Parts: sequence; structure tokens; C-alpha cells
Amino acid sequence: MAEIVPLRDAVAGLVHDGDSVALEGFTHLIPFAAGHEILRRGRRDLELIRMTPDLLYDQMIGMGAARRLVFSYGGNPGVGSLHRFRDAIENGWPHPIEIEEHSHAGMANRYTAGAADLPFAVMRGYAGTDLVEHTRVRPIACPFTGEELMAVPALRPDVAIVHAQEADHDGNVQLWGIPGVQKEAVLAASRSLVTVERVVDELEPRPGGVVMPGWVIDAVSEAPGGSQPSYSLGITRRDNDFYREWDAISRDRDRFGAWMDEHVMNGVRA
Amino acid sequence: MAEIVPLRDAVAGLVHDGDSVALEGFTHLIPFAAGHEILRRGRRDLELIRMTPDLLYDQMIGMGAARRLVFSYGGNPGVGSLHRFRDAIENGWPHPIEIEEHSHAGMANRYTAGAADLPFAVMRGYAGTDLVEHTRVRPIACPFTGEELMAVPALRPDVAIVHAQEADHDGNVQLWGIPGVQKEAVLAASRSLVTVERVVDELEPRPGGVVMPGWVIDAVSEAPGGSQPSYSLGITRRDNDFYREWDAISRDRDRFGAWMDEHVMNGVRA
Amino acid sequence: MSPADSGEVQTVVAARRLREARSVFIGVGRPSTAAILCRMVHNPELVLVYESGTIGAKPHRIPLSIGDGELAETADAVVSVPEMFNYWIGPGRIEVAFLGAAQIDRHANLNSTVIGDYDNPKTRLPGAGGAPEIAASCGEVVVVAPHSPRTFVEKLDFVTTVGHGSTAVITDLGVLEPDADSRELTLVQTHEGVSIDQVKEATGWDLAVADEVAVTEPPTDGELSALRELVSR
Amino acid sequence: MSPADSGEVQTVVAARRLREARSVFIGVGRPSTAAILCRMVHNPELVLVYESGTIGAKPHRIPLSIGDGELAETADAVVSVPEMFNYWIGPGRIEVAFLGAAQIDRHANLNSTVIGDYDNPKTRLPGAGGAPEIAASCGEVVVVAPHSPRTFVEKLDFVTTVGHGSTAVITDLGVLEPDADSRELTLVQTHEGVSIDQVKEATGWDLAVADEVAVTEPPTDGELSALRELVSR
Repeated sequence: MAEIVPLRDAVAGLVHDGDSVALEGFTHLIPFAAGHEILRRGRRDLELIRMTPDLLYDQMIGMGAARRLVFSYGGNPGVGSLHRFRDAIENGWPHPIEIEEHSHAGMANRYTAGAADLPFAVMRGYAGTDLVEHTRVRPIACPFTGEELMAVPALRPDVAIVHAQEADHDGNVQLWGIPGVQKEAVLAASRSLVTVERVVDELEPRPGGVVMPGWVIDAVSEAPGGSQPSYSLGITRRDNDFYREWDAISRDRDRFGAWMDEHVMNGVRA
Repeated sequence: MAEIVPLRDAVAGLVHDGDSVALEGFTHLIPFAAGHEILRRGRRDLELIRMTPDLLYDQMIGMGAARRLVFSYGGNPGVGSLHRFRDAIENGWPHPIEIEEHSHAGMANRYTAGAADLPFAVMRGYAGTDLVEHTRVRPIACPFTGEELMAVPALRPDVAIVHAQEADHDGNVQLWGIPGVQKEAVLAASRSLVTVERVVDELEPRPGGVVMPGWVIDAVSEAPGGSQPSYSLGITRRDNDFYREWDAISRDRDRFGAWMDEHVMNGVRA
Repeated sequence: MSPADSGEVQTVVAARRLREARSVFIGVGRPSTAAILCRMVHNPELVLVYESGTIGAKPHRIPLSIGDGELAETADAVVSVPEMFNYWIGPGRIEVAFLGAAQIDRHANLNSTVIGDYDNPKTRLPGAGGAPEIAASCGEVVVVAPHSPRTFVEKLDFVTTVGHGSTAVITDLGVLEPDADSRELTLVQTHEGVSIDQVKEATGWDLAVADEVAVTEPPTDGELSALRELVSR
Repeated sequence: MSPADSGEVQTVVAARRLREARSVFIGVGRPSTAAILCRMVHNPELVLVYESGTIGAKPHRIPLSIGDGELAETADAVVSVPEMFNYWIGPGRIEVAFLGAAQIDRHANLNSTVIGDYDNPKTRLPGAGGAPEIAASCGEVVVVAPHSPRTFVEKLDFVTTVGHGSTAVITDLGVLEPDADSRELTLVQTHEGVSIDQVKEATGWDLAVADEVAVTEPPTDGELSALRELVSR
């Protein structure tokens, strides 16, 4: 059963240096508060897993928390580049990072295999692309038809962290709106943390509601506004202006650092 | 876009002699009205696909409509045997039928593969059981770990028929409550029919609602009460008494025939 | 209160088995009754999972089918059948599985497919359902079955479900558990008033008997009245 | 009304492409604008599908991201990302896909991964996203890209997405379609005021030109005012 604990304690207990960590949320419900707490705790050498690194991983990479990045689309949606992501890959700043990249379909299927505790998933894809020689996929033949398809290896993060609208006091969680791969990420991971906008006495079933029982979650932490500048449908709005502003903030290493110090690290930076 | 047509016309147009037909609904939302219409239209030589044949396939088998049965659990839930199913397999009455049986997990994965237009799905299962030599599965090795798993072939019915609570005038469908494998069956099939309790002006999003857009459905037919004696959550209740009564009705060939004539065939029987 | 009959004892013993469990996978019939009883008297937090897709169902009455409306309406979450098997059962998220069977052998292999020859069956049974993957994935399997030589057989007519290493069998006569060394199902407990010989006679193989055979603590008044109240709802 | 600029022409031409379509898969930016415009002026029944999981979204404003709240709130159905790729995109249920790319070659292979060497990139691009499987599965692919020799290249630095047999490319200069025999992208249409030579100069390979090159019918007042109204929302 999930324990409801302060975010600081949840991150301290669940995320260790060197862990593979998946902070998921597809455009919607991105767990910014938890990612920032990981930075404030000074976690290092992380394998960061996420389909769409987005601003959150741009920040975590730029702060030097990532040893390795596993992803499928590293852009600022509708705006352009993730400059810290680019700077790390193009210039090795603040230090070089390893990358493993897939297509969205590949990553999604890797999570489903992880959630199902299977070692791989089967799909059509990758064939003919240069991705094949730069990532981990293997051809596999259908034993009935002989058709050659592609196998992708399961994702099994050490920790999954997602954000949801609500939890009850037993740590049962409900999210609604675009569900992304959050359920799969939580079920695929060895440990899990869900940050929520609010803790309520009882979860009211919602249209589109995805419920995760508290007994598949390790910790739940209240983090109102914790998905901003992304959003929590029905509670907060996506801060599209900030997504645009991030382009300028992140383009310059010093400006980025100053922004992070002021808005995220609050003087905690080592 | 789904056409909204009378059930009689939908069945006449979509279900042909010799078709493979999946009438799905896991305990909940079993499409009895559509199955009965298939019997009244006199369709023959069907390959009937269904995880849980239930009373509906007991009736269709007993009436001689099935050439072949693909299933995973052929019982009257909580009551006992399906006597027409047993009589067909044990005694070849009214004529012998072929069977292909799987586990629930196998059937569910076969539908997911069909819905995804993949030729097979991978799972752990079947190994060590006598099912292996009596059904269609093949071992498959994980190309990353070497672990041997099992492949099950995709299900691709000619026609899928499911029941839902509501459709709108464009044939968009919503069901809620236990969702079973209905979405997978519809997406896996070449043609599809959804019977609904009611047609409404606008679908109101519901907790647990599964929406299928009208453009993946061929026909929608109004059939109020069309899942009885199973049920449509929020509209009708499961007729547990009838499930118990069916044991006696179906035990005897003549009594079965008389009951079907009176309650289903309405004198249409050839 | 009239004394417990052997079926009631079986149900009460099965319910006790779930005292410490977090979650249990159940089919209909006696297993379902036992699990609901356990929630009533021992373990109100016990998570009931039915293969229809209802996780954390809280039925007030004994359901006839695994998909009765009350299960969906009271569940913490309701998922599709593919999700139930792929995300919940397969990865072993459910601690205990309660299963039935028409035949069981000394290694806890189960037959729920056919009596007689597969192609010319004497009795065609319902088939596998969820049992094979449920038994393979759950941490502990509890088979609830009536004790007779027809059910407890030397050799199964069909292996539907491969025996799970930690299977316990709760019957109307007693309890069998796998021996630590031989892994063979062994009599470890008899219900009150049942002799070891009676159990051996009701078993179609030469049943091993533990050095110490416990006697079932009879149903308490609380257990029995709760069970009877539940059945009468 | 001021005359249409080349970007507006490109958007209007892309919108027209969807006049008869049932469903279109779109990313953000110009493709999204074109698809919303098409719903406004040509094809109100057009089903917009975004890879975030929104099927049948009806945005009133141009979304910044593919997961803006308005998309979820107006969609006919919202599904998980695995379901989107496995049940909807993979089986080819979406008729047309609108894609962008940093580089495209004469066989409509696309690069959205890297400029320069993979291990020592000059410019690291966002990567594949949904493009490879979307291009492989949709019945028709429409690439919307600015026409320049940097984008229309002889050889891609990285093949992210394999060219689809029925790809059309809509640029700010004209329209390329695969030749029926050679399958090579060929100039079939130029926008008003654009010369064939101008298009050839903006293409990094020796661009084939169709025997008959159509001239784009200029945006109507209705198209242009709808587009400008949409952009201003």
C-alpha cells in the first residue's frame, strides 16, 4: 500500500544515484515537481528514461544529473529544440551523456512489455531505418506466417515517477485526460512514486479516469501544481508561454544556470 | 461511418454462411439479440469465436449453426455445464463440431494481436500443459534473453458483434462497466456490428466509458434489452435466475428445441 | 447454532488462509464465498480480483458469475480482459489464487478440460479459462475441491494447469500441502471428526501423510454466523 | 485582404489535400493548422488524430503541443500511447499522415534525427517520435516542409523514416509527387508566381519535372480569411 509522504522524503527514499528513472507524462501531467526535487537532492549518474524528454529532462540534463538518456522525441513541442539536450549531445556539456533512442511506438511497446513482465514486445517498425544500428532492436520471425517483425526489449526502470490529479488516503490514484504511458511506466518499474494535485477522502470515478491501486505504488506525495508548466487536466492549464520562453532561457548556459538556481535549486545547488 | 440500421438488416448484410463470427462480451454485455437474429436468419457453418461461449453459444450450437468453436471457457458461470456445448462435443448432436481451445490469456492476446494487425502475440503460458498438442501455439525465444515464451496466432474474425449501452446518430458507441475484449474484437474483425440499448443525441462521457468511433464500425442497431439474460450495466440487470433455469431447459434436447422455437425462432425455424 | 457441515468447514478454512494476504484471485462458487467471508471476519483490506477485470471488488452478496454488476460497481478499478491477464495476473501482482478443478494429481497438476479421451470425451468440462496462467503467476495457489477418488486421481486425463510449487489443497476433509522434499501433496491437516484413513480412502493415489497431522480448529461462532449470514443475503 | 504569403499558400494547399479524407494524423505546427483549416472550410467531418492519444479532436485554436488540454476535452476518444500506436496507427486505420522533416530525399525518406555524424553531430534533432510507424502505416503520407537545398538533399545524414510509396510533399514553392514509374519525387505543381527553375534551385538533387506542371489555384478569399481568423484566435 502506498505511503503518503512529503515529496522530499519520497524522492530521498526511492531515487538513488545511478538509478534508471522514468518520469513519464505525455505532454500532460509531466512530473516537474518530482524532477526538481531529484535535482535538489543532488542525485547523479541517472539513466533518464522518457518518451519525450521535454523541458523537464532538458533541465535535468543541463544540471548534470543524467549519465544516459533513453527517449524517442527530444524536442520542445511546437517551439523547437531542447537546447540543454542538444548541448549535452553536441558538445558534451556539462558532461557527455550516452543516448539510446527509439521511435514512440518502440518506447510504448517497451513499456507494455515491462508492465507485463515479458522480456520483449513485438511490433512492425525500425526496418530500413538507420535506427536499427544505433539502438537495441532485433528482428523476429512470426512462427505462424514467417513474416519478419521487430522485437524491442522491455523497459524495467528502477523507479517510475508520474503525476496524477488525485489520490485517496490509501494511496489509490486517479488521473484523467491524456493518459500517456503512465500506468505502464508504474507497472514496469521496481519502485514507483506518484505526485498528485490533491489528496481526497474518496476518489470520484471520472470519465477517462485511469485508476492505479495504492498497492502497486510505493509512495504518493502531494504536489499541487506539480506538473507545471505542463498541466493537470481540469486543475491547471498548460503554460504555453513558458514553453516558448524556455527557448531563450535554455539557449545560454549561464542564463539557464541562473534560472535553475533561482526557480528550482533555491540555493540548494552544491 | 457506421450505418444505423435495423438489427435484421445488419445481420443479413454482415453475417454470411461459413463466416468466422465473434460475439463478445465477458459476462457483461453479451449480444444475445444479435445471436438470436443470426439464428432466425438461418446462418449455418459458422466458426463461432468467443472466450466464454455462455448460454448464447450453447443456443447457437444447439441449433446447429456452428461448424467450429474457438473458445477458452465453456461453462454456465456459477451453475455448471453448457449442455448443448457438451452434447455437440460428446455426442455430435445436432452434428459434430470442430473445437479449438485456448486459455483466457491466450484468447485475450490473440484478440490484441488481431486488433494491432500483427500475426501473433507473445506470452508466458501453455508450456507443460496438454493444450499445446491440441491447439495452435508455438514456442518463441526472446531474441535478447533467450527465454522461451509462447506465441499465439492473431484472431481475425470475419465479423465481430458486440453490445453496448449507447450510440449516437453517427454510430459512435460507448460502453461502460466490465469492458471485456469487445474493443479488441471489433478492431480485429473485418466487419463489425454493435447493438445498443439506445441511440442518443450525444454520448455523455462516463466513468469507465470505452468509446469506439463510428468509423471503425460497419453497423449499429438498436436492441433494447439485447444483452439479456446477461446485462448492460446501469440499464438492465443480470438475470441470474434464468442462468440457473437454463440448466434444466438445455439439459434435454426436446425441451431445448421447444424453448428456442417459442422464445427465439418465433416460428421462423426452417 | 447448528454445527458446521463439511462444506462450511471447508469454506471457513479457505477464508482463514487469506488472513494475511494482500490480494486474491478468485473464481465463482466456494472460493468466492471464502474470500468474501475473509473480508468480513479477518481481513477487510483483502483485495479481491476477478478475471472479468474487477480489481478490488467489494461484493456484499455472493456473485453468481465473475462479472456480476456489483463487482464492477464496487471495484477500485475495472480493466479489460487483456489488461487483466497481461498487466495484473501475468506479472504476479496477485498474491494468492483460489482455483477449482475436476481432477488433481499428487503434484497439483489440474484438469478442467475433459474426462476421458480428448477427441472422444466421456465428459467435456468447461476448459482452461484463466487457470493455467493464474496458477503459474500467483505467489501461492489454493485449490478448493471436494475430496473424492474421482477428483484426487493417480493420473489426470488432461493436464490443463501445471502444478504450482506452493499449492495448498483445501477439501471438505482436510488440507494437503506439498512436502518440502518430495514436493508431493501430503496430508497436513484433517477437519474435526475426519480420520486419516478416511482421507486416504477418498484419494485416488497412495496419499502421503505428514508426521504431525493437525486437526482443524472448528469454525468459531463468529465465522459460522458470518458465513451463514453471507449465504442468506 | 492582403495577398497570401508563401507560407499561407502552403497551408491552404495542404488543407485542400484533406478535402476527401476521413482521418488525418497530424503533428503540431503547419500540418495542424492545415488540418484545422480543412475542418473549417472543406471537410467538417475530418477526424483529427494526434499521437498524444486524442482521436477526433476538434480544436478551436491551433494547439502549441500535441497534448494541449483542448484536444483531450474535444476528442471523441482519448487512448493511451501504447493503444494509439498498436490499435490505431499500426493497423493503418488513419488514412492520411501529415509529417515534417529536417531532410528529405528523392525517395521521400526522411531525417529527423541528426545533421552530421550520429556520434559527433553538427545538429542534434529531436529524433523519430511517431514518424517511422506513422509513415509506414497510413495510406498516404503528406510531408509539409519549407523548400530549400538544406531540406531537400541528395543524401540524408540519417534515415529516420523510410519513404512511403504514396508520399506527396507540399512546400512553400509547390507540390512534389512520386512519378508513377521511377517512384522518384517529381515536381507536379508550382504555386502562383514560382518558376520551375526556382524550385529546381531550391532542391538539392536534380529534380524531375512532370510533363505538365499545374499551377496552384490561389487561396480563395474564404480560405485565406478562415486561415487568418484561425491564426489570430
